[in-house]
Amino acid sequence: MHGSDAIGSPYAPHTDEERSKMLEAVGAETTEDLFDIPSAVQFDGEFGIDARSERETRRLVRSILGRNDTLTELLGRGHYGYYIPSLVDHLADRSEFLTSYTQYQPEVSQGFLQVLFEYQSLLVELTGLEIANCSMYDAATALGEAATLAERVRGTSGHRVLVPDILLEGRRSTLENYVAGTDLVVEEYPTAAGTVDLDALEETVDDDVVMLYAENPTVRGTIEEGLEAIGDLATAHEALYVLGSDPIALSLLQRPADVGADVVVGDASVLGLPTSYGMGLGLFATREDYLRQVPGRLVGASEDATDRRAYTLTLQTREQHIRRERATSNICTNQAWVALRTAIHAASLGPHGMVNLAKRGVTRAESLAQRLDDLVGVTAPIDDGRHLREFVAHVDQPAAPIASDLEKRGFAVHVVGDHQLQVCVSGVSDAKIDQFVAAFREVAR
Amino acid sequence: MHGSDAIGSPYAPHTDEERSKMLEAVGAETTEDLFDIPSAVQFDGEFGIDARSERETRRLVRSILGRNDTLTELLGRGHYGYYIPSLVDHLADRSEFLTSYTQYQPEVSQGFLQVLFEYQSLLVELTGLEIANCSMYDAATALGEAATLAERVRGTSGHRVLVPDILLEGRRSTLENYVAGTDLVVEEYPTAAGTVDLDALEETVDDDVVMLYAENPTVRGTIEEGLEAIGDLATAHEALYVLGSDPIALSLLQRPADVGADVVVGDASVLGLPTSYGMGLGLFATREDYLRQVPGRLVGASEDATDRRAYTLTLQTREQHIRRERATSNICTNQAWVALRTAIHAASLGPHGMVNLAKRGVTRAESLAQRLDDLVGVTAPIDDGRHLREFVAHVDQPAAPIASDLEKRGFAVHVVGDHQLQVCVSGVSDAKIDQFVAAFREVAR
Amino acid sequence: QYEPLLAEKDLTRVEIGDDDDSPLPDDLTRDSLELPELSEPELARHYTRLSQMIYGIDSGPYPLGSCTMKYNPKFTEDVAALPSAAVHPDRSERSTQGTLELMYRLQDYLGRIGGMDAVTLQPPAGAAGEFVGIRVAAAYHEHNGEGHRDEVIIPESAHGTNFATAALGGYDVVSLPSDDEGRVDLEALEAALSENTAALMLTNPNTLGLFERDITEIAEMVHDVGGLLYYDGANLNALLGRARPGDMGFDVMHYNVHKTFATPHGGGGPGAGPVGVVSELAPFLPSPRVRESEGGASEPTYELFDPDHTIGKVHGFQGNWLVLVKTFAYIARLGDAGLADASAKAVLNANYLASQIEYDVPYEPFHHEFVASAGEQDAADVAKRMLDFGVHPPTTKWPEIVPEALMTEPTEVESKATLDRLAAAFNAVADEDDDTLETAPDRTTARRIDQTSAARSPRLSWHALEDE
Amino acid sequence: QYEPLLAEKDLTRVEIGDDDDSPLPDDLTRDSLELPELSEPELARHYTRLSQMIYGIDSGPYPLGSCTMKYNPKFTEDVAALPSAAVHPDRSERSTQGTLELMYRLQDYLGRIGGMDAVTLQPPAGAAGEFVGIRVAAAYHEHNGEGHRDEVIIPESAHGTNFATAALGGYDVVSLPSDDEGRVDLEALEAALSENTAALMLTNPNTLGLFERDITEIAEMVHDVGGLLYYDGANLNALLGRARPGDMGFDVMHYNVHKTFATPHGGGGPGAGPVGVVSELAPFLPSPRVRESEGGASEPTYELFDPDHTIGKVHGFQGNWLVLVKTFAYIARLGDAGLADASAKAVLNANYLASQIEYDVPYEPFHHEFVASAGEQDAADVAKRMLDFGVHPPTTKWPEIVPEALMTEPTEVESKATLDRLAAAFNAVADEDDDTLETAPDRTTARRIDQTSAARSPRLSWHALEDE
Repeated sequence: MHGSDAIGSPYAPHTDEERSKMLEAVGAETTEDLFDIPSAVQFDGEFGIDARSERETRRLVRSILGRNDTLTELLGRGHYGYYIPSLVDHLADRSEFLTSYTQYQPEVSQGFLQVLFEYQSLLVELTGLEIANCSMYDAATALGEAATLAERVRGTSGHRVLVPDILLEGRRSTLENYVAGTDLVVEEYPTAAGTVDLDALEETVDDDVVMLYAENPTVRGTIEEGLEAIGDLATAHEALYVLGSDPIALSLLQRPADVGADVVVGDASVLGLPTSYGMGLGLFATREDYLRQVPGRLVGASEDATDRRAYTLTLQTREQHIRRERATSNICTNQAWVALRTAIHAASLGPHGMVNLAKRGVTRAESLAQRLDDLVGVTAPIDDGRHLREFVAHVDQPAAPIASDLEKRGFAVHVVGDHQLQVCVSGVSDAKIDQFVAAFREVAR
Repeated sequence: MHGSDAIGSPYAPHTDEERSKMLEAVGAETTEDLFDIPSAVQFDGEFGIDARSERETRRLVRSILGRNDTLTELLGRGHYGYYIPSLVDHLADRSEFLTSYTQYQPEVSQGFLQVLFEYQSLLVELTGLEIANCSMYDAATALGEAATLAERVRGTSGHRVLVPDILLEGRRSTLENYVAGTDLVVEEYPTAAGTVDLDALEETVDDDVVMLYAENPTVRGTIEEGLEAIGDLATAHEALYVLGSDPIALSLLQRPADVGADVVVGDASVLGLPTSYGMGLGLFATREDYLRQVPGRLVGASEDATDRRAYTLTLQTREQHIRRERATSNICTNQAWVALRTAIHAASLGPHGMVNLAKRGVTRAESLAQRLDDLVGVTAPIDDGRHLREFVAHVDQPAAPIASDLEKRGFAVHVVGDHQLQVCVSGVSDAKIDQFVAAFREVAR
Repeated sequence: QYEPLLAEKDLTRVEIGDDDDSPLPDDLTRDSLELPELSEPELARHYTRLSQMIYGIDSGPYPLGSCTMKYNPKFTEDVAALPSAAVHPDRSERSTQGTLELMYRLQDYLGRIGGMDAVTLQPPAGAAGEFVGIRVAAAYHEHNGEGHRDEVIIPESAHGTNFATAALGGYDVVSLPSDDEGRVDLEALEAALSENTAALMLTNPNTLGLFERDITEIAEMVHDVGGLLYYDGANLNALLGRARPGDMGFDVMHYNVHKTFATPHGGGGPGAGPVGVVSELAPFLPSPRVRESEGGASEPTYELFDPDHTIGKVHGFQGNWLVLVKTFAYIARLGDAGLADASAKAVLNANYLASQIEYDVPYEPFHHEFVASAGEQDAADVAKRMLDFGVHPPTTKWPEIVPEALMTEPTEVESKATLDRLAAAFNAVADEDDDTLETAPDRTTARRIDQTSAARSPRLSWHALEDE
Repeated sequence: QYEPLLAEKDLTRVEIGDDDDSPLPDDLTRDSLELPELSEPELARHYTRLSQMIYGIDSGPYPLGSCTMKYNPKFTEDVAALPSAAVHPDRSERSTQGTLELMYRLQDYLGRIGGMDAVTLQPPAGAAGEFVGIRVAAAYHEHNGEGHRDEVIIPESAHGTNFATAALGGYDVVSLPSDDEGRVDLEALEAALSENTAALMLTNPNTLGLFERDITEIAEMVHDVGGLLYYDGANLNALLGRARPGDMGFDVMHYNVHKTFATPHGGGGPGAGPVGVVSELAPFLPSPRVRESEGGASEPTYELFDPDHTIGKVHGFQGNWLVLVKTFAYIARLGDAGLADASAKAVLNANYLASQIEYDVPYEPFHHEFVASAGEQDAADVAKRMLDFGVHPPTTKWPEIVPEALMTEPTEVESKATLDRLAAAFNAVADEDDDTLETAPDRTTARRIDQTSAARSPRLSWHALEDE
């Protein structure tokens, strides 16, 4: 008997009769007899978790999550809410994609392997680098892995990992944890007006630097203008030049390979995922030189016994299940299904759609900045240069109460300083932008 | 170029280059040259329908439908809102099911044919009749088809089709349309206290009756106690005995074959569909005797060239695409996908689940009736006998304003008389029932 | 791979009676119920495997002539699944303004597209739409004291539903032969028309894909004898934005939304068959329809109403509502430009495909579909063999005016590459011998299925199989 | 059937520069972007076909040892897809009470299930959970002035992630041999333990499915030298409701939600690897965690806080939130009784399956999984051949303690009928000769794939294929 009346797991199919037959086959009287647990460590308490019907469970989760306010999020800073075509959900939710395991048996996993191969190809095109893995957890962990790669390829000759002073705290802290087991030290270099302060950077870079990290756009939405100069500095000191970006930015902005980047990291799920409380997809691409040192899974093309093209996980000797403590990373389960979503989203945009989405990210952000700048008590953007998606605004009034007032009117923005708010346009409709400007006018003066 | 910027259908893949090549191949300069439409009837106006992006279209529909109030529906009378397991949506939405055509090429349609075969088997088990077709549009049209079947199998010897006086107007009117092209006449027989008035029925039945229709449960939720007697009357006068019911009722109530029914009609989508503004699934089952006269599609078992079991549409010579004006019905497109949903829902309930759902329909309806009866100014149920799912209550105050007041409190009920309301429990949670009783207490006194 | 029937996996009998917890006396209940009882994982696998044994529109080209199997945009499923779409039909108009507004707007869209004055959304399928058309015609004639009209004229090449519907409506069918060019023979029409003519049912372009060039004259002839002209909307995908039935003189038409407006066919249904009419016929449409309420609310409100001389209902409630939501979404997405482009590319695709295949196409100029002839080959066998090439075959053996007909409609959603692949399949089969064709398919999961024995000794349920 | 790469269907180059409508000067932009440009119908077909070339849990049994591939309840997708679940992590606590409450409740659930005092949900996968455990251990020792501890002890049969994680954390790995019965060798443990021991990482039941009967003694030994005991949660599905790591003396553990709590594995991820600790270690957990706010609101409110000596973050935000929603829903659905029943049936299924196969199972009594030996056959070939029987094979060649290991975990979701089918596949392969095995599979769409040449000359993108 199944369904909501059953006592036990609703997903275990055994009838009483079947259970009896199975017990008989194994020579046990009860399932309890099959457990070999010393009585001292047996648990005879209760968790105190009630079982619920499917309907009640759905109602419970809906009711809990219903406590989240419905807000228009003008939020970015590393996590974005672009519109996702319906196609993405419908295809990614096909259970063959959703419920399969890592492709250790490629003969029955060709479909997913091909998706991951295509995802890798997308990143190769976007970055201009020859190798992309088929996912890390998120931008922060990809950055951490880049540092351990830097340590491996540079050996023991240096210790310093340089990151911008405006780096997101989550990325900085994750990076610190990743290098905690090494001799590396994370240090900040200064930025000015939201982008790299080249002179200051030049002063601090020396041969002890094994990795130099920059982002484009920066966390403040500014487009970095000195990418090539930064790369030259890294090269001059044989430091690994690691660039942080994402697929939409990469569709329009300078190609990392063209400015000398050795590694590109970032969050690829700006395509494919809605805002998911920070859940992401770690992008990781690098030069062919580091092929045997890359962390994470790689899918390669091969042939099957009939000489037809086939795909397979490859270079697995880098990985933990084979190389154990000498693996290039401890990553096992990654974000493959998110990579699928990103690949489908990118494919449905196509190159024109991706470039246009990025262009609109520039024009819409700059247009909103202009409109806010026109308001009494607001200066926007406060950083020089060009912006993608988001920008920081100065407000004459204290920022936190303004953000709070905006929230009451249905809009969420970032507070990034006592008098600084950050605002992001991605995924926000023009009509909502109009309403936001009207609300801002009311609260900012 | 595709996507939201494209002018034209977003679902037509042609690039300009491809279009040119194709035009060249057919020897035309433009696609317009391919149209052979006399200028007199060419349309050179505009529909005035704006194209929208997918996102805007979704927003538009959401905004329009957002004007529907969110109400707890204690509504039934032929259309019900049972909880549908998540499994049903996930499986039925698989695009192979959703997007395939009628199974005219069975070799590449085995999966759907098997589903329909299993659906037919479900109905055979529920009704006890040997044949069930794989769907009509809804209960009303199935009733209409039953009348034309009656005409065919009885020949020209009779004209009267007898239906209960409490028959739903939509069913009655649809039936009238179905028999409009025949010599049949639809007449009412009286009911008393919500069920068939056997004496009155006996008085009106004669040899001119070709079909006698009864429902179990009736539209007022009452369980018919005289099914066998009605059947005997029909048999005595060689009239086709047609019974209206549904899969949940049939799981518990008397089996139609056991009371002499010749045909069972009804709405099978009480399993599988949420309330869908009346969208349904016409159930149609009958005796083997009428095999060659059945309307609608039938799936049969057969073998393929390797002697393995295979399924196919069968007895198609009854159908319009072959028999044309001598077909047993004009139905072509039916409700196959809804039948799939019903089959999955029934399978996930299993026989225990189905029987229990029906039992709960009895106990919960009777319990709610009792609780309402306890209120000042309310008598419930007003019909004698037992009830399934729903019942009629008498209210001392005028019914319409009470219903209106309930609606303001978030509950929808039927007004079925100046002082009569009908209330249905299916799909309504216990917690909501409690709230409903509380609201009713306030408005009824 | 063979997937057992549910009943072959499990059958569990539940006994029902006074002795258990039944809330009813046992003379009101059945004795038992025997059905499969399986867990959710087992069911998920069953239906997943079955789905994998089905060719759908996402599997490849589906060029069934007159069926317009086009891609079903995924997003339309999302809007139909909105909780706000799930309403009971007996709710008050006040609490269902969203549903009423969507229906009102869809009525309006369809009226514009077809050039019709009034539209009902109630018919749950195309054939039901035809039935409404025939019933409206009957009511109209009756209302005018012309109840004697008892004939409906239908071209031989018309869809089978036309004949069956006219018969269901109680009419005698007068069958009309085609002329040499595959169109309505005006002389034969003249001969068929009389004071007993209730209506002429016409598909335009017809099932050969040909536009009835004499449509204005045909309309005049029908109207001159007091008949009505019915437009079968099955082939409307050829004409969007280029010609409208209303402008051609048609009085009543149905729309096949799963064809023209891309709602999924669901392996057989549900569809929807809205009917449009000229203003003279509007009073006869089914009840209820939707209109804007009078009175000056800031936002328009909507209400149901019964047309003055309504024929009543042809569906218990309001038809296939969820399908109508998808229809609205499709039209709102494409707009004027998208709809016109769909037709243009549907016609281009048919012409291109025809130019690439070796089979003869005797009638032209066709539009969205063409009918090739398999010549010496058996068209049904050709279809079976095409399955082996991984594509879905065309409709076969109909219309009969073309010997061994291969009625082919690629629709606008196929790319040139897909059409080339489809043409290659046609041409590969064209070169094969009868032996190969007769035993085809041999690369599909199920091989050629014996349909004759299925009909000779029908086994229509798992109960029927038990006896074997 | 072969499905071409997207790039083989189309590649379109978009030029970017001052001359077009670019809003940026061209020294800030790339020159061009070349990617496939295909229509929605073409993409729907591409990914639908690819999906059909994948064996998923809805295709059949998936008995990968240590992977706990159980059925993923469909409804958990629905709750994760609720619009109210889609929130930005930088929103105010006030506006995200729903998210915080769900996280708080899930922390609580997991704590009860594991017998742990505090839980973090941040680690985005099991290996990340291990990393948190190692980092917490390091921080704890450092805090206690014992930063010199530089060794982590790991049994030879442990999961590869244990070794890799310890190394990533900067530890030297001390590998521990098994005793004759397949469990921790206490003498060897004694020898390995020292004042340099930071932690012992243990899986229980271990990868042979055996419960470490001496767990209490092991815990004492580790604690006696000042080390911590880490529980690898990969095999927790064996013990739900019967034993808890916290009660066994473990100080820190991770949960694999895609194993124990049925969240879908997604072809490789995302998972989530929450970490539970005893109260002593709670101050070192990653920031932020969720707690109930103080103050007497009628409804409890929740807030984020940083543990006093937090190690900081191991994920840019809060981990794989949507996976956590599914985890919560699964646990709330099953409750105490369901969870305990899942373990009971998982163990029953493993024992039953082992009893039905011809391969030898050297170590017992096992619980949710067993490791059979392919004997003279090559275990990897056995796996390939099993594919031909339509089932997924077990994990192979690991743990190495069993020659030619077939590490098999059927989970609780398989019915007896499915286990019988799986056993039949094992037994059919057991009888086959090496020639058959070496060339298998031959009934799958792709035949045996050459993995050596893939690694020798890696081609990792369609760009790499272009040069061929």
